[in-house]
Amino acid sequence: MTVDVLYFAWVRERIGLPKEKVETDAPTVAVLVEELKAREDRYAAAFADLSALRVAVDQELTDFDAPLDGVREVAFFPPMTGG
Amino acid sequence: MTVDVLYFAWVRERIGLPKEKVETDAPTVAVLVEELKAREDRYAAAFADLSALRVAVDQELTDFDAPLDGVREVAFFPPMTGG
Amino acid sequence: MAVRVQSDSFDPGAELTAFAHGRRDAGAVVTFSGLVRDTAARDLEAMEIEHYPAMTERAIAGIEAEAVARWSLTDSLVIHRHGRLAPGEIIMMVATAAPHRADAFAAAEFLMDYLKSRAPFWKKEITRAGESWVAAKDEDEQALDRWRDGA
Amino acid sequence: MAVRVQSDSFDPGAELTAFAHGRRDAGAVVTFSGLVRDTAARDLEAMEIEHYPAMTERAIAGIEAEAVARWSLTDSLVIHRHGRLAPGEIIMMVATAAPHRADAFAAAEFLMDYLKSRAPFWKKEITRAGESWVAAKDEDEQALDRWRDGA
Repeated sequence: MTVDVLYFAWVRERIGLPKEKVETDAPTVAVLVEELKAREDRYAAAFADLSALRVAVDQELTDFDAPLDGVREVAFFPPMTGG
Repeated sequence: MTVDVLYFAWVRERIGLPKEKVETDAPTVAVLVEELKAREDRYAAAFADLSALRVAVDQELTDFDAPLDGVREVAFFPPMTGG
Repeated sequence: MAVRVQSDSFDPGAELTAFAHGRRDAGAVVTFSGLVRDTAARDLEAMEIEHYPAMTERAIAGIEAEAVARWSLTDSLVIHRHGRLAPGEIIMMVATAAPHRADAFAAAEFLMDYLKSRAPFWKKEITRAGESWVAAKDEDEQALDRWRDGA
Repeated sequence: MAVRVQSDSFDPGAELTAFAHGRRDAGAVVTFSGLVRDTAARDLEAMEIEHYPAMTERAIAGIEAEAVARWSLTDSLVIHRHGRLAPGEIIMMVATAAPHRADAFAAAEFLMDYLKSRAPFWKKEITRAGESWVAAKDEDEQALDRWRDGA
């Protein structure tokens, strides 16, 4: 399946783009992360410490165990600093 | 000595005036209250339940044991309802 | 730090605009505005607020000084009206400015709790059914307890 | 209940005036305004706020709905800006209206705590010395704990 993958803040800067389409059969976010890390060093660097990252699936905050079945959009970003 | 005695809210309404000069040698607020209660029924009614009253001496909140020596102004009123 | 006690109305929004203007040192501004609330029976005609002029400003300034001593505040403001007010009218306002939001919130709540029970104001409700003095609430007195051991 | 996410500036005072206007049912209105605070070195040139447009309004509306469910609120408002802001500029604002002050204060603090850590915004400080993303604070995450067991 094809998933829109979005990056924000320093994750976006480290990977070097805000958004890309990714072809994947990963069953969970965690497996998708492993596929991305295997691509290039900049991905490996961005995802080196998952405890420093948050993930949203279809615009809902979730965790790295979340299933990807039927999902259209996955976003990775650092802890939020609103307010 | 002569003391200005002020009344606020329902204490003022019950006694029927906002302010009066009182000649007293009472050593404390509590003794002054006893002198006032002995004057007339409206004073006795206003001061019947001291737990429902507050007192300020020279514009500072205090309690009924406060001494009156050198005091210029004593005010009696119900618990405050500001804000 | 400022205190204003007045019978004239005021616009809490205009006060907030002025209070927040040009602050580079305070990330957080909290305001509380108290409005005349209608009775449950929706028959309030007016609220009359009596105060003790010789004591009021000094009592409020004392409460403000304690807030400034307890929290890291950049500024604070208290405005309180007296006289006859219609339902929906502004009664009073508190504003606090601080580098951090926890201080701004805590100081505003502290000011409100002390103004409720320690500033010399008394409210009377005038309804079609008659007049009655607003009774002090036990919960307002209890609200002061939380500030007694350092917040 | 209203949510606005925008790059345009706004006047928190004008918002408070409009929010408080004509309320006979709410005695208490609380606002929080967040301003761009200068750095300790006083060299901040700008703050840039990035957000996740598809998610932002929905996330904030969800937080607001939870506040309305938990406290007795008459109304609430959240405005949050994104883009490039100068020191002293308004970043965001929360307003709550309630019959009683405890509800208005608690709901405003709850909204702030959740917006800080759960709304998809990221702040970057641009100083003469360079750029850096603002790190999330442990204390902001801990602030959420107090709402977990019923306030």
